[in-house]
Amino acid sequence: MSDENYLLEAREICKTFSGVRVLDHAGLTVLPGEVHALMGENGAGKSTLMKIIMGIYTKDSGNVLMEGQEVDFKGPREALIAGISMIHQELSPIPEMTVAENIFLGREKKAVKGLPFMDRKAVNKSTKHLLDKYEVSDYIKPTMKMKTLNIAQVQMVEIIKAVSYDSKILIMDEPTSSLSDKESEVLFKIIANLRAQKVGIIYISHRMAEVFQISDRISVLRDGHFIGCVDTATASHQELINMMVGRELERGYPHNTAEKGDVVIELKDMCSEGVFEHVNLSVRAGEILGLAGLVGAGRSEVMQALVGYDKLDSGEIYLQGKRIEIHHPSDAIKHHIIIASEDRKELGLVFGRSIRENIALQNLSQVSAGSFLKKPLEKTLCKKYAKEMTIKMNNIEEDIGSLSGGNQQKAVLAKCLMSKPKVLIMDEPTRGIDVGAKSTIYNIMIELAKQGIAIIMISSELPELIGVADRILVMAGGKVMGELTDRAEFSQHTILSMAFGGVPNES
Amino acid sequence: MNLNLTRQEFKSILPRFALVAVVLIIVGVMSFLSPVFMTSKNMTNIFRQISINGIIAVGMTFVILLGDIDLSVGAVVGVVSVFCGNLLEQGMNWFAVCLVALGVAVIFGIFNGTLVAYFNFQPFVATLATLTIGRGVALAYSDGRPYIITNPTFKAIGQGYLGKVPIPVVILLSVCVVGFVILNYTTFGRYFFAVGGNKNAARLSGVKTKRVEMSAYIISAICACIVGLILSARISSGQPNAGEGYELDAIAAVAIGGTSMNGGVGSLGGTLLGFIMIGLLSNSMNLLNINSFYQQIVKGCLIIIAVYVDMKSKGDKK
Amino acid sequence: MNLNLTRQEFKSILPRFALVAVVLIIVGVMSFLSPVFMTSKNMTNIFRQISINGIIAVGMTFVILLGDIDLSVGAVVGVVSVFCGNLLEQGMNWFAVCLVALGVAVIFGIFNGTLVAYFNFQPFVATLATLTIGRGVALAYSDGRPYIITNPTFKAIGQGYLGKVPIPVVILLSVCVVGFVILNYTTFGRYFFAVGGNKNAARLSGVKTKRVEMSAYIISAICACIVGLILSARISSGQPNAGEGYELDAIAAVAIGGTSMNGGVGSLGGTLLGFIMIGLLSNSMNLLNINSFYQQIVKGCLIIIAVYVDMKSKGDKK
Amino acid sequence: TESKGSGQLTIGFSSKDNSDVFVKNITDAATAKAAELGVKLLMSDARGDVNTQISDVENFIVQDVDAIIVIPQSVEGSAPVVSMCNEAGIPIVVCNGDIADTSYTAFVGCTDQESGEILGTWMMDNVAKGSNIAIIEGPMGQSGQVGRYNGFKAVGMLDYFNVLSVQTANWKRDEAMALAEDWLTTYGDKLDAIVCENDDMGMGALSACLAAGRSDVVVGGVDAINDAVQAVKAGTYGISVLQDAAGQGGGSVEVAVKIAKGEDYPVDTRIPFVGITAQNVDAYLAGGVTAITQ
Ligand SMILES: Nc1ncnc2c1ncn2[C@@H]1O[C@H](COP(=O)(O)OP(=O)(O)OP(=O)(O)O)[C@@H](O)[C@H]1O
Ligand SMILES: Nc1ncnc2c1ncn2[C@@H]1O[C@H](COP(=O)(O)OP(=O)(O)OP(=O)(O)O)[C@@H](O)[C@H]1O
Ligand SMILES: [Mg+2]
Ligand SMILES: [Mg+2]
Repeated sequence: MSDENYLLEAREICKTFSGVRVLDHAGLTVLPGEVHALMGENGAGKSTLMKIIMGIYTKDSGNVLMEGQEVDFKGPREALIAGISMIHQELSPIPEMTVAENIFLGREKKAVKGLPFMDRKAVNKSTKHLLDKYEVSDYIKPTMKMKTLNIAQVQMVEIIKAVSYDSKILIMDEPTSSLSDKESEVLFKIIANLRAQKVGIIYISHRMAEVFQISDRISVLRDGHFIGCVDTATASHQELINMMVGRELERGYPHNTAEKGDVVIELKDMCSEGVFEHVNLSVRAGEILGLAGLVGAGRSEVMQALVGYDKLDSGEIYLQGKRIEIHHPSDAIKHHIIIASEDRKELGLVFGRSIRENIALQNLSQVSAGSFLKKPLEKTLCKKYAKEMTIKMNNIEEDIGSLSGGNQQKAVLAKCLMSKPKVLIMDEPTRGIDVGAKSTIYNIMIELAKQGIAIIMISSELPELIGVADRILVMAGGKVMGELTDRAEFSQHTILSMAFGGVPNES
Repeated sequence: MNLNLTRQEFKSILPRFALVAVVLIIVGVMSFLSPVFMTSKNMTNIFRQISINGIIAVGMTFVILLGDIDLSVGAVVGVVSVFCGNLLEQGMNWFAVCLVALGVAVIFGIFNGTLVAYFNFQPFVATLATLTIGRGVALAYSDGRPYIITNPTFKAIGQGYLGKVPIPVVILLSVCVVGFVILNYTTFGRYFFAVGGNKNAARLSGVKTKRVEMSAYIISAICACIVGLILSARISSGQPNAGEGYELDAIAAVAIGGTSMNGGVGSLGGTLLGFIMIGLLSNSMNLLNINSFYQQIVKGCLIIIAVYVDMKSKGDKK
Repeated sequence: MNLNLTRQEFKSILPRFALVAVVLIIVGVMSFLSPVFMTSKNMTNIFRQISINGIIAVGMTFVILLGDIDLSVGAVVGVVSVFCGNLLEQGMNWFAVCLVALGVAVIFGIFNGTLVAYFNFQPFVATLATLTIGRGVALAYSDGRPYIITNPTFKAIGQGYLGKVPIPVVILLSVCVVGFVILNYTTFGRYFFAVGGNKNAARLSGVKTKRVEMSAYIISAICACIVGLILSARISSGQPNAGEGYELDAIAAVAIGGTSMNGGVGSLGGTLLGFIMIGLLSNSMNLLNINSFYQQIVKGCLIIIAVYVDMKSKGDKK
Repeated sequence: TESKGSGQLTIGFSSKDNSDVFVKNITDAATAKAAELGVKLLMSDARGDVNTQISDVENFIVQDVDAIIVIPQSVEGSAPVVSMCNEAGIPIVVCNGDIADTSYTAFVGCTDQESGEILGTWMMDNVAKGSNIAIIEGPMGQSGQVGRYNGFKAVGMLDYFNVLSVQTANWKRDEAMALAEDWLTTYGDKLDAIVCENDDMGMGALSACLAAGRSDVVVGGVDAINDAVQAVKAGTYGISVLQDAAGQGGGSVEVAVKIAKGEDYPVDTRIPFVGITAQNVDAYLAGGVTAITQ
């Protein structure tokens, strides 16, 4: 194949962040009409490579070629103009602006050509058109403010925005990490459509099934090196995993063999007006309870209310048979009811502070005498938990924000583990986490279960839920729709039909 | 037309109502307490007095929408004032003087903008430094002494009338209208909300965020310049101390108007209500002959009440 | 002990170096230019003068670490000053007076804290209102007149010595040490960084964010109170205007010291260097007999240079 | 208007800054005099801002008061109020300090330059020729600062002594104190006297000198505030030039009332300054202003 055939080619890209080499002669090629998946462990450098192509970061060396011509974008604006758009891993909506304004930001339609006046009507109309086209106009309106959307809706808007540039090349950095299967299907339809229009797509994801479903070729990065590129048709899961982690991994999901003890936590009749109602559930020691539901089912809200973060209108909480009152997250932590939030950026981590401080934050009582900190102890303990979670870092004093997305997630879990949970609530614990780390997390969950901890796991990835949970509760519209207690009953089909069955028809 | 307001739409109108209500209550109480309050003469006074703070507040709104702050406006007023005074004393044409003043102010705006947008200074620090430098320049240039302004055309900027409306009020209205059109009807204006709301996202969408930030400081400096001209004309002299502390009143007006100091949320309409309220209050208390020490206490309390009422009506959760 | 610094560790020390370097350069140049600069008498002077701004800046650091701001400190100094003056004039015991002053200051702190933490006011607006109210109270209470302070024990707070060290300097050092220990060696201190960095995440991690915010304003008010006592003792009078504009100098010191106005990042060590630099500068220029107008220009420029050097050395990308 | 109809006179008093003790003394005297004469006095306070002062006068004009008294914030900047009053046909009495537009109805006050002259002359009489002195000024451009400095110049004080340094301390005690401390280290024993344009700054400078054990440094100022007079009595403070606040405040109201009633009135009342020194301080403390102006 000659170079000219490539829509995009990145060659020998090197990039160093504060002395650490993140990309080491990495590269990638994309053909027109191809879906090119890019895989690799957390921190392999996938996002960084994409940001270099988009001109968000400057490369230290190497070249980027577009249709055979060398390009060197000084910023995203130039890349957009040249015909490359990107769905970013970190969602970044402008909360106070409307959906339409967000989608057309930077290329607003003018009322009069040449004058800077905006044609709001035209923008809203085009947005309506786009929303219709991508089948989301039922629940997203052009004039809604972004702050009123939930995370999945925001993700859909960002996808639509990137697509609407009509670019020659579209980069998608983990576009499905906040989507449930329903929305993912919409995305896959969009991708099929674009592929027919000869658009080149770079698709980054940690979800193996997805990648096999939609991609043509798969490239793998490891530690900033380009490992290889395989045709999806001929590749196997095992081969890819080997390429990514450089070692054999056990396949499938580990089974929870922990002995089930007494009921540790029981929720009775939990209600919060307009969010969820009459939620009852209980979890036994050593048990992993899965919470299934479509995005927006209110699962996170119940759990956040349980730990005292959100308001709770009524309901009773029993811990080991005793009624407890939780008014503030500190109460939950005192009772060792610990939550690992789904939104690490907003609720999980304090950016700008070190990994150590983040892990220690809710566990300061363990590393202090009275109100005075024992700093050496803090450092040792935090290091221990960071190591247990295999966080890829140079130093525990590093800013948490300099970690890759997946490693940030691991830091959240490290923090929760350190709190010695009796009840551990894991809200989307594997969001944006690579395969290697995923199995680490599953193993940790089982390990914890064996120690007699009750685990509640919320996940939008049904295979994972089915694989790991002992029991599954399905929620929809803020209500518990049903419970599956027998592992034999677990199937995507049953769960989905329960989850859909409960959704009240929104107009 | 559909007259059924959705909850969403209603909420977006309500905030205005709460502030308007506070303003109307003050007006109502005052027209009862003071016979001269509602006279056209007094209204003219109020608006003329408001114009100084109002014009600065309009410029400040642009800066605060970005989540930034401009403390240097008062100093720019002082610099403009001494330059005008000196040049007019030397017999320069009034219009040329205005242009020179504008040039000087824009330099200050660019200075602020460069520090903040290109050198990543924190706005508070950068403009605090500019404030110190600006006041120093005004004092050093004039050697601390005022210049007397006699040019009658120039003086009209502060003391004249257009029909029955004082010229400062005409200028205030023009500035408000221009600001309103820019913010709400131009793409450039929408960028202030975008950059203020999420700078990174705006940049990723191809918005030239640095330029937007730069323009905010230039706009603010231009407004300060206009005030410098009006003020010098009004007091018939170029004073190095002119405009001292004006930044705080302007920021108070913007904040009362519901614009968030974190950027991204706000409106010029709110700012308008904010400075009208402050002006009204001070006029009212003067008419009621309230001791100036107690005036300050009342003013502070009313700021709190107004902001509280406004927040409640918006159901704001910060 | 391991003496090999990692890059990371080096970087965390470097910022200090840059500011320390600026301070050392000023000291070096000055000892060359002025023979009296390095005398112990002058050093005593510098530190005594610094203590006022320094103590307020320490308190302000806590507030700014949360991403908040406290504009009311100057007014609290004024209120404390008139209360002290009046009570001492009435013959109250000096220690009782200090306690009353502390109580009054804490009320102001709680007022700010309540508005910000429990009523979700924007800190700038809340403390601006408190500033206005506080100054009004000081003026109204004293009817605008100073009280003469004659109590010798009380006066010693501002004018006395402990050994060879002026008492204000002793107090400054104590405040710095206490502040440093709180911020760096207590769980309570750690919460300031967490809440300033991400309030929601801190809350979910069990931090009582409202209490932390409340304490910041109380700490700031206590520091302002201490300054009010020192200042009144130093000038032997209770003045309603005392402390006017002190907030800006304190904020400048904190900002020069590298604490981000957005919260979450900063250190008391930086603040210390910040106020030392400002004090050094003003003393130096007085010694060199530089015209006060030019002093302001130089001060503004030096703030910019110091902040720039500090940012560069940190490789900060905002 | 109502006030005119009811026979009670209304007078507007625009003060420049009531948080300044000396100005407050004037306005208090004016309030007292108004009560005594049975006229209604509206008091406004410009808080040190010229623009506010103009607004205040505008507000008085709207209320159609019978006369307006103004303590000008700025010689030039406050000038427009004179023409405003003239246009509105309301008599205007300028109190305390000069104003650039002299078409006012009457003046009751003093010449700032005079206080500078008294202070300068006393210094020349009490400190040896060629001594080293430093001067602490008020905020630049204010009439007090301009006038008093001109007074120093007029009596030749600037040439008589060797002036080491001239700096502003913005009428503030703590700023003056810091300044004096720095001078005492810079100039050491060379420094013989500190001349201050007001007593607040003088008190600051004096504290610095006493703290440094330099009771030999001669310090003097203007205003005769309480602690300054006490310091004169104690012998630590050289001179405090007394400006008769009560005379100005009360006098201006008297004049304004006369004008409003259409009676004869003095167009230009100059209240003299008197230096309070060790010689007359006891008399002053016993008998007040009148005891020493005789
Ligand atoms: N702005 C930055 N400053 C410093 N280091 C960075 C920065 N951005 C990324 N890194 C580092 O570069 C490495 C690669 O990060 P990148 O985000 O590209 O990983 P990724 O492959 O996208 O991982 P994930 O699957 O978790 O998103 C990581 O080790 C990360 O810590
Ligand atoms: N912007 C919004 N305005 C009003 N209600 C909302 C908004 N976003 C979400 N909700 C409601 O909050 C509830 C929960 O939303 P959320 O998406 O967090 O659910 P979830 O089940 O926790 O999903 P996830 O799979 O992301 O954990 C739903 O009832 C939804 O209707
Ligand atoms: Mg990534
Ligand atoms: Mg959720």
